[in-house]
Amino acid sequence: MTTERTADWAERAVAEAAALTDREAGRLSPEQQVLERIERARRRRPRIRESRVTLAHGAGGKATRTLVEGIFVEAFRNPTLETLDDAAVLCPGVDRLAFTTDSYVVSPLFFPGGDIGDLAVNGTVNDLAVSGARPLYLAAGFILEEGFPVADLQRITASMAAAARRAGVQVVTGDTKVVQRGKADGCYVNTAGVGLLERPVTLGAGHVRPGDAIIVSGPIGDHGVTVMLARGELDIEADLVSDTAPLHGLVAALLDAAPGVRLMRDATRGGVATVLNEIAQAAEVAVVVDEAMVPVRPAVTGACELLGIDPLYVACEGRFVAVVDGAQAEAAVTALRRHPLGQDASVIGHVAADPTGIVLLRTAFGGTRVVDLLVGDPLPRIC
Amino acid sequence: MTTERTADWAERAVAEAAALTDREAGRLSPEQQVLERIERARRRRPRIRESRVTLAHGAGGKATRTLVEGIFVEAFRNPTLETLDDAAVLCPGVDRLAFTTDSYVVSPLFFPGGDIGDLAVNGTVNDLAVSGARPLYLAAGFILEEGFPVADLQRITASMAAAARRAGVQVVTGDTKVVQRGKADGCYVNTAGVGLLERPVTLGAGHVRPGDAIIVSGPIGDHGVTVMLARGELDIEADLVSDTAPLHGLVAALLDAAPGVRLMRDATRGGVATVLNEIAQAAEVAVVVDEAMVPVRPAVTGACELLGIDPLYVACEGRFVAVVDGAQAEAAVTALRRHPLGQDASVIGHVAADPTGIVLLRTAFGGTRVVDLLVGDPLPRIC
Amino acid sequence: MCLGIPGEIVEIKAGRDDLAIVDVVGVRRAINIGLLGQDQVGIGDWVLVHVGFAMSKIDETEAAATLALLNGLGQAYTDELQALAESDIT
Amino acid sequence: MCLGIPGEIVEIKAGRDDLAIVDVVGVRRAINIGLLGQDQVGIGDWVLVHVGFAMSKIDETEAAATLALLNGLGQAYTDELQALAESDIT
Amino acid sequence: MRFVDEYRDAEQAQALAAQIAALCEPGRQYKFMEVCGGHTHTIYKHGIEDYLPENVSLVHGPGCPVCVIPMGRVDDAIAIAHEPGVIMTAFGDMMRVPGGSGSFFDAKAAGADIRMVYSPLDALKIARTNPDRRVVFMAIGFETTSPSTAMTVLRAAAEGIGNFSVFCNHVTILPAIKAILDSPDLRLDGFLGPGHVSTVIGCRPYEFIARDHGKPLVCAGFEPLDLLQSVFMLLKQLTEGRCEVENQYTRVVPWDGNLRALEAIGRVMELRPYFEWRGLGFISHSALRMRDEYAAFDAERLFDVPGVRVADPKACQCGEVLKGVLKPWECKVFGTACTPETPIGTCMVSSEGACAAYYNFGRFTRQRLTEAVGA
Amino acid sequence: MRFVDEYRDAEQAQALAAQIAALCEPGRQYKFMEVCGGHTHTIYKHGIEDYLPENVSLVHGPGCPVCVIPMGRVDDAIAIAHEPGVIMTAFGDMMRVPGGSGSFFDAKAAGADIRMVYSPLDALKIARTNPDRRVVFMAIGFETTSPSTAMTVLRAAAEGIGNFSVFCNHVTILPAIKAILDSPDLRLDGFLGPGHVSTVIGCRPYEFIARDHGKPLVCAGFEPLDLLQSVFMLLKQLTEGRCEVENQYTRVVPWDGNLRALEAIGRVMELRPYFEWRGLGFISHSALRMRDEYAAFDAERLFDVPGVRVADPKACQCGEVLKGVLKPWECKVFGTACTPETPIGTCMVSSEGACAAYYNFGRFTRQRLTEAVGA
Ligand code: SF4
Ligand code: SF4
Ligand SMILES: [Mg+2]
Ligand SMILES: [Mg+2]
Ligand SMILES: [Mg+2]
Ligand SMILES: [Mg+2]
Ligand SMILES: [Mg+2]
Ligand SMILES: [Mg+2]
Ligand SMILES: [Mg+2]
Ligand SMILES: [Mg+2]
Ligand SMILES: [Mg+2]
Ligand SMILES: [Mg+2]
Repeated sequence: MTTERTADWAERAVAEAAALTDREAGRLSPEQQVLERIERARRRRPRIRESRVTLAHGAGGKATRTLVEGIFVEAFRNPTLETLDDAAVLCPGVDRLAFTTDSYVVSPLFFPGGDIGDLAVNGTVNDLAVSGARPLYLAAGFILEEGFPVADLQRITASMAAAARRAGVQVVTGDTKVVQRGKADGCYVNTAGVGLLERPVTLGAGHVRPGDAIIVSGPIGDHGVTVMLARGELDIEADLVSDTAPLHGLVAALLDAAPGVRLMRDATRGGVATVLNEIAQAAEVAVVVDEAMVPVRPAVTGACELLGIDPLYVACEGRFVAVVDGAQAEAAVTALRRHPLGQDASVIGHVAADPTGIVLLRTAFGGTRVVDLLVGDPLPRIC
Repeated sequence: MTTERTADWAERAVAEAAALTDREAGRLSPEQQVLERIERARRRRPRIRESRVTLAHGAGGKATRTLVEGIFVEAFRNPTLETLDDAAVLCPGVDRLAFTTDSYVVSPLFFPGGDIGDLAVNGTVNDLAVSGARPLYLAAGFILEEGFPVADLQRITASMAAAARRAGVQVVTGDTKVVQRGKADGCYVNTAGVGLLERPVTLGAGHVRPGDAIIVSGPIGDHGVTVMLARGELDIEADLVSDTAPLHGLVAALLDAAPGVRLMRDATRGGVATVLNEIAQAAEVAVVVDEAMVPVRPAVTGACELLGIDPLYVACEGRFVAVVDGAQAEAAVTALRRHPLGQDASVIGHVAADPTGIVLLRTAFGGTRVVDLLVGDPLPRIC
Repeated sequence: MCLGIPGEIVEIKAGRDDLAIVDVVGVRRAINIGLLGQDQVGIGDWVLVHVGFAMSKIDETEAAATLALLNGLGQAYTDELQALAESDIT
Repeated sequence: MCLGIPGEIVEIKAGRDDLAIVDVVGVRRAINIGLLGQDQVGIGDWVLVHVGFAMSKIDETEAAATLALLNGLGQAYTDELQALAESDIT
Repeated sequence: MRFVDEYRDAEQAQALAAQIAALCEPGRQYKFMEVCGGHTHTIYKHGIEDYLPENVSLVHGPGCPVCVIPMGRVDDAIAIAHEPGVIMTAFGDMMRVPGGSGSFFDAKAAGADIRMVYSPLDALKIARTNPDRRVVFMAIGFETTSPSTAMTVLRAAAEGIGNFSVFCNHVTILPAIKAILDSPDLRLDGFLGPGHVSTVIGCRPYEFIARDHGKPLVCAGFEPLDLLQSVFMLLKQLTEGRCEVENQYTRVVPWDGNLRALEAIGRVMELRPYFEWRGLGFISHSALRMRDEYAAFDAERLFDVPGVRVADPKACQCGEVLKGVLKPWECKVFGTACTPETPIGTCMVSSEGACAAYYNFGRFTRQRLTEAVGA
Repeated sequence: MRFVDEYRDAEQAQALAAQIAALCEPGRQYKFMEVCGGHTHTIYKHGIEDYLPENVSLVHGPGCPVCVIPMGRVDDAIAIAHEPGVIMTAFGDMMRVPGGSGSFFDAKAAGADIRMVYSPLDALKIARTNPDRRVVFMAIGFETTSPSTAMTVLRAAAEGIGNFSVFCNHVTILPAIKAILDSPDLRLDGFLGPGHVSTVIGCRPYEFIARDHGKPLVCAGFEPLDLLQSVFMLLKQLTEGRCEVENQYTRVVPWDGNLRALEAIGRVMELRPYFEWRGLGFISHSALRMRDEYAAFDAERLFDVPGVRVADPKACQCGEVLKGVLKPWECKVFGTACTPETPIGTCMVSSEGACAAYYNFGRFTRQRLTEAVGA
C-alpha cells in the first residue's frame, strides 16, 4: 500500500537556484564559494512561492518581508515606500492638509466594475477630494486571513496600483497583519489618505444657506446594487457595474466653475439620503429634494423594486453630493456634465430654512414626505 | 405551558422618554405638540442601548451614527473630529510631515499593562516619533465583529483617548465597519498618523556609518511575552506587563542630546533582531551586537527558555533601537536614562563595514554567531 | 411584506416547468411559477412576483382598461378645466 | 526538540500528586511529575522540564561537583597564566 | 408598459384629486381604512395624502404581518435559533422586531445563526447545502405569503429534505377585519381591500363586510393612482348610495382568487383554534399551523418552544393603532420612547407599520411640509 | 544557582579552551559527532566553536527529531488533518517541515485545523474540551519525548477520552547511531552523547559503542560549558588511550536512566520492525508504534493513512549531513534552493537541524566573523 511519489516543488526550487552561477570561483575556498553564492541568493528580489497566505506572512520575519517586497512594494513602487521606514516622510509643499481613513470589508472582494482594491483607493481619494483637497498620499493597511490566495492579493494590489495611478496618488507607507483562518473574510484593506488644500475655498456645513442648490454628480446606487447582486445570494442578475471612480478631477472641475460650493460629500454607505440628512443636521437647514430629478439607472430601480428598498439609501462609490450657491447651480452642472464622470449630474433639490435637520422629498408622484436616516441597512458589506 | 412576562427594556425606555416634557404646549395643536416632542427626542445626544454591536451599527444609518457619536466622538472629542466630515482638515504649520499606518489585531484584546486601544495609539505615535516627527494627528479605523460587547468597545476607546492625551495627539477622523460574526475576532483597530518634522535632522539608513553605536532604549520582549502568556494557552504565568508606551518624549530627549542620531526604529513585531537586520540591509553595513549588553528582564528570559525562543525576536511596544554617532553614544545613553521610559537604555553594539547586510552577535558566552531574520514566529498576533 | 412586483417572463427553465426567469427593467431573477397553471403563463406574459413566487398573471386587457378609465377621468377633468377656462373668457 | 529546562518545584497540586508548579526565574507553569517517583521529589527540588513533564530530578551535589571541577580546570589555567606572567617578569 | 410607471403619473393624479374633491360632501368627514401595510407604505412613500381633501382621511389597518406578531412568538423563535445546530431564516422585515428581550438582530449578535432570505425557497436551499444543520424558516405573513411557505414545504417533502422546518406564524386577514368591524369604537366609511392578499383569496370573501356591516370595500392596487382611484370608487359608492365589494385591481386580482394557492395552503396547513395578535389579543381561527401530515416540517413540534407570553408595555397602544382607533402620533410614546431605532411596538418596525411609516415619511403636518417644499 | 547561568561563564570557557588546546596533538584532526540536535543548536547559538582549536571539529548527527521525518509521513499526517472533524496538534517545530506537497502551515492555510501545542497533555486538553472533534497528536521525538506521549495516552485511557489519538512517529536513537557506526565513510573520533535522551535510557546502552566500535562517548549537558567540558573529556580519553562511556551530565542523567519512563513507553508502545528515516532509509527496530492494547488511541489504525512514500529530491543530501559525512555547506542546494524560508531537506527546518543552525547562526567562516566582531 506504499506508493512512490516525488516532491515536484523541491525539484523546481533546485532548478531555479542552479541559475546562481559562481563568479570568481577560483579565488575562494570551497566553503567561501558556497557562502558567496548564498549571499547572492539572499539578495535576489523576494518572490512569494506559497499560493496561500500563511500566518508566517504576518509574523514580521522573512515571510513578511517577502510578502511586503514581493507584493506590496512591487505593486506600489515609489521611493518613499521603498525605504520601508516606520513612517513616510512627506513634503507636500503647503500647509493646509486633509486627512482621512476608511476600512474596506466589501464582500465579495471582486465584483463587476471593480474590487476591494480600487474601492480602497478611490474611496479615500474621494473623501479627500470632497474635502477640497488634492489627494496626494495613501497609507495602506492589510488584514489578511490565513489561507488567502496570493493570486487574489496580487490582483487586489494591482487594482490599487492602477487606481492610485489614475488618481495621481502614491501609496507611501503600509502595514500587513495576518490573522487565523476564520478571523477575517479573506482580505480587509484600510487606506488612510493625506491631501493638500491648494485652493482658497473653505468648505463646511457652516456655509450652507437657504436657496443653495443640491447637486448630485451622477446616477445613484449602481455600486450598492452591483455588490449586493454579486454576492449571489439573491439570485438576481442585472447588467450593472460599480460606479467606483476617483472624483478629484470632477471636484476640481466643479470648484473651477462654481466658487460658491458650500460643501461636498461622497455618497457612500447609506447613500444620498444619508448624506443629505447629515448635511441638514450639520447645517441646521431643511433639504428639499425633487425625486423626479434624481438620476437612477433603470436596472437599479428594478433591483430596488424587487427587494423593496429605496435607491436613495443605496451606496455609490463614485458619486458626490454638492451644495452650491443657487446662483451658480447652472454653471456647476454644466461644468460637471462636461467631465466624463459627471455626464448625468443634476440639480436634485434646494436648501430651505425650515424644518431644520430634516430632508423632505417632493415625490415624483407629486406628494411630499420626509426622508429620514435609515435604521438598519438591507445591504451587507458594500464597502 | 404559556407563562406571562413583561418586556422590561420597553418599560425603561418609556420612563426615560417621559422626561421630555412639553414646553409651550398651550400654543400648539395636539399633533404639533407631539411632533415638537419628537424633535426634542431626536436632538438628544445619541446613546447606545444595545449591549452588543450589531450589523446595523455598520450600515451607515442611525445605528452607525449612534455608535460614532455615542462612543467614538464621546471618547476622542475635539472640534476637528466632531464635524464628522469626510476628511479632517489640518494646519500643522510647517511642511515636512511623517505619515504612517498600522492595523492592530492583538489577541487577547486586553492584557496586563495595556489593551488594543493604547497599543493602537502608542504604536502609531512611535512610528512617527522614531521618524523624527512630533506626532500630531491620528485617524482611527475600527473593524468590529457583530456581537462585540459595547462595554469592551468603550473600554478600548477610553484607553485610546487616555493614550492620545498622554502622547499629545488628537484623533481627528475615523471610520467604523461591522462584519458578520465569525469574520473578525471582536475588534481590529487601524490607526494612521500624521506628524510634523520640526527638527532639522534627517534620519535614514543612508546616514549609518561603521563605528556608529547601536542603542536600545530599554529591556526587550516584555510586550510579546506578556501577550503570549495572556492568551492562556501555554498555561505559563509570570509577573510581566506590556511595555506599551508612547516614545515621542524619549525620542525628543535623545535628539536633544545627540544630534548625531542616524536613524531610529521601534522594535515591534519581530523584535530587536528584526529591526537590526532591516538596518543592516538598508544601510549595507554589518551590525555587531554584544549579547551581554542587551537588557532583558529575568521573567522574559525564563519564559523564552521554557518555550525555546530567543528574546531578540520578541516584540516590544515601547522600545526603540537607535543608531547614533559613536562619539555621542555616551551622551545619548545618559539622556535616555534620565527619562522614565529610558532608565535601562544601553549601548548594545556597533556598526561595522563587513559583512554587509548581516547582524552578528558576540554571545554572552564569548562566541560569535549570525542573527538572521526569523522565518516564522512562534508568537501569534501580538500587535 | 406583501410587496408584489410585476415582471415579464423571459424564460421557462428546461426540465423544471415550475421555474421561470422574470425580467424587471433589465433585472432578472428565477422565480417559481408553480402557483399558476402550467399552460396559463408563457414567455412574454407578465406576472406579479412575491417572495420568489408568481402570484398571478397580469391581465393586460384589464390593465389597459384601468388606464383608459384613468385617462377618462383625466379627460373629464381637463374638459372641466377647459370649460372653466372658456367660461372665464366669456 | 529535546529542549530541557531546569525549574524549581514550588507547589504540588492538592489531590493530583502528579501535578506540580515549577518556577523558572519567576515564570511558573504546571507540569506533570508522574515520570518521577512520588516520594522522590518535593517542594524546593529542581527538575528538568521537557514538553510539560519532569524528566529527572537535578542532583545538586553532582551539579556542585561539576562546577568545582570546572573551577579546578579554571584554576589550573589561571595558575598557568600566573606562571607565564611570572616567567615573563623574570 | 411595465404596470408600474403608468400608475404614477402626477398629472392624472391631479385630475383624479379634483374628481375626488368633487365627490366629497362639504362638511362631511370621510374615514377609510387601508387594511394592508403595503398600502400604508405606498401612501406615505408617494405622499398620496397631498392629493386628498382635508375631510378625507386614511386610517391604517392591521395588515402589516410584522406588526401583529406578539413578543412571545419572537422570543420563541429566538429560543429555537439558539438551539444547537440551528440556522434560523427570516425575511428582512422580521430582523428588528423586538421580543421580550431583544430582536433577531440582537440574537444574531449574541451568537445565533440567523440569516435573511428573500424567499422561503432560499431557506430550503440553505437546508439543502447545510445537511448537518437544522434550518428553520420563520414563516410570517397573510394569505399572500402562506402559499409560498406551503409550496416550499411540499418541495422539501418531495425532495426528502429532512433538516428543514417551518415556524409557522401565518395569519389570515378576514378575522382581523372582523375584529375591527366588531370593535365598539369603529367609525369607518369603507375599506381599501388588500390587493395582494386578494390575488389568493379573491374578492368574494369580503362580501360580508358590505352585506353584514354596511361598509363598502374596494380591492385596491399598490401604485399611487390605484389608491386614488380606489378612494374615488369608495366615494362614488357612498355618493351613489351603494355598498358593494368592488375590484379596482382587476389587472392582478381575479374575482375568485388563486385556487392552486388556496389548495397548497390547505394541503400543508390548517386553521388554529385561536392565535394571539399583537395589540388585538387572541382571535379565533385567525392563523395557520402545520397539518399532522407535515409534522416533520413543523418547528413547533420539533423544538421545545418555551411559549412564554410577554405582556405589552403598558404605554404601548399598537392595538388601538392597528384597529384605526388612534392615529400613530396619538400613542403616548410615539417618537419619544418608541422610534424606528428602538421600537417598543411592532407598528414602528416595518416600513409598512403605521407608526414607522408616519415617523419616517410623515412626521410633519401637511401644512408645514407643503410650506417647506415651497413650489 | 539555577543550573543554567553557572554553565555559561566566558572566563571558565577560556580556561577550558586552553586545556582543550593543550590536550590536542599538533597536526592531528579531531572529529567529534554531537548526536543530539539540541547540542547542535547550543553549539551555534553560543558560538562554542570559537573556543575550539582549528583541528577540533564538531560534526552534527542524526538526533534532530524533525530532521529525520520522511516526507511521506508528513503527507500522511496532513491527510489525517484534512479528515472531517479532525484537530491535528503538533509541536511548533513540526509546523514548517515540508512534505511532498507542503507543510502543516500550508495545510492550515488551506483549511485544516492544525494547532501548536507545548505538551502532548495540551493536545489531550483540546480533546477534552472539544468532545465533538477528533484530536490527533503528531507524536515525534526520541526517547526524551516518547514517555510524555505514553503518559498522555495512559491518562486518556484512564479518563476514558475517546476522541484522542496519536500519530506515532517516535524513533529510537541507538539504531541511528548504529547506522552511522556501520557507515563505510565513518571518520569520527568520538561522540557527544545525547544528554536528554539519556535521562530516560541512561548511559549503559552506549557501552557497545566504546566496546564494539572503539569510539569513546561522553554523555553531555546542554549548556556551553557542558559541551566544552565534554569535548575536554573526550580528548582526555584519547590522550590517555581510554575508550569509555563517560557521563559529564551527572547532575541530570542517572547512569541507569528513568525506569518509570521506560516502563511507560513499554506499556503503550512497541518497536516497529522497521521505519524510514529521512536520508537514512529504512532502519530496523528504529521506531515505536502503539501496542494493540491501545489501538483505540492509534491514529494509524483509526484513519485511512495514504502511506505514500515521497522520494527525496535528487539534490537533497540530508542523509549525508545526518551521518556527518557532509558538512551542511557541502550540500549542493544549501543556502540557495534550500533555505529556512523554503527548506528542501528537513535539516533546514528546526533550529536544531544542522543545516538550519549553520545557515542561521554560522554562514560565515570563523575568520570573517571574528574580524567583523573586532574585539
Ligand atoms: S408608537 Fe410604538 S407603541 Fe405606540 S402604537 Fe406605535 S408602535 Fe405601538
Ligand atoms: S541543505 Fe537542505 S537538502 Fe541539503 S542537506 Fe541541508 S537540509 Fe538537506
Ligand atoms: Mg515601527
Ligand atoms: Mg474616510
Ligand atoms: Mg469614505
Ligand atoms: Mg506596521
Ligand atoms: Mg473565512
Ligand atoms: Mg465619505
Ligand atoms: Mg506604521
Ligand atoms: Mg508600527
Ligand atoms: Mg468611513
Ligand atoms: Mg469570533
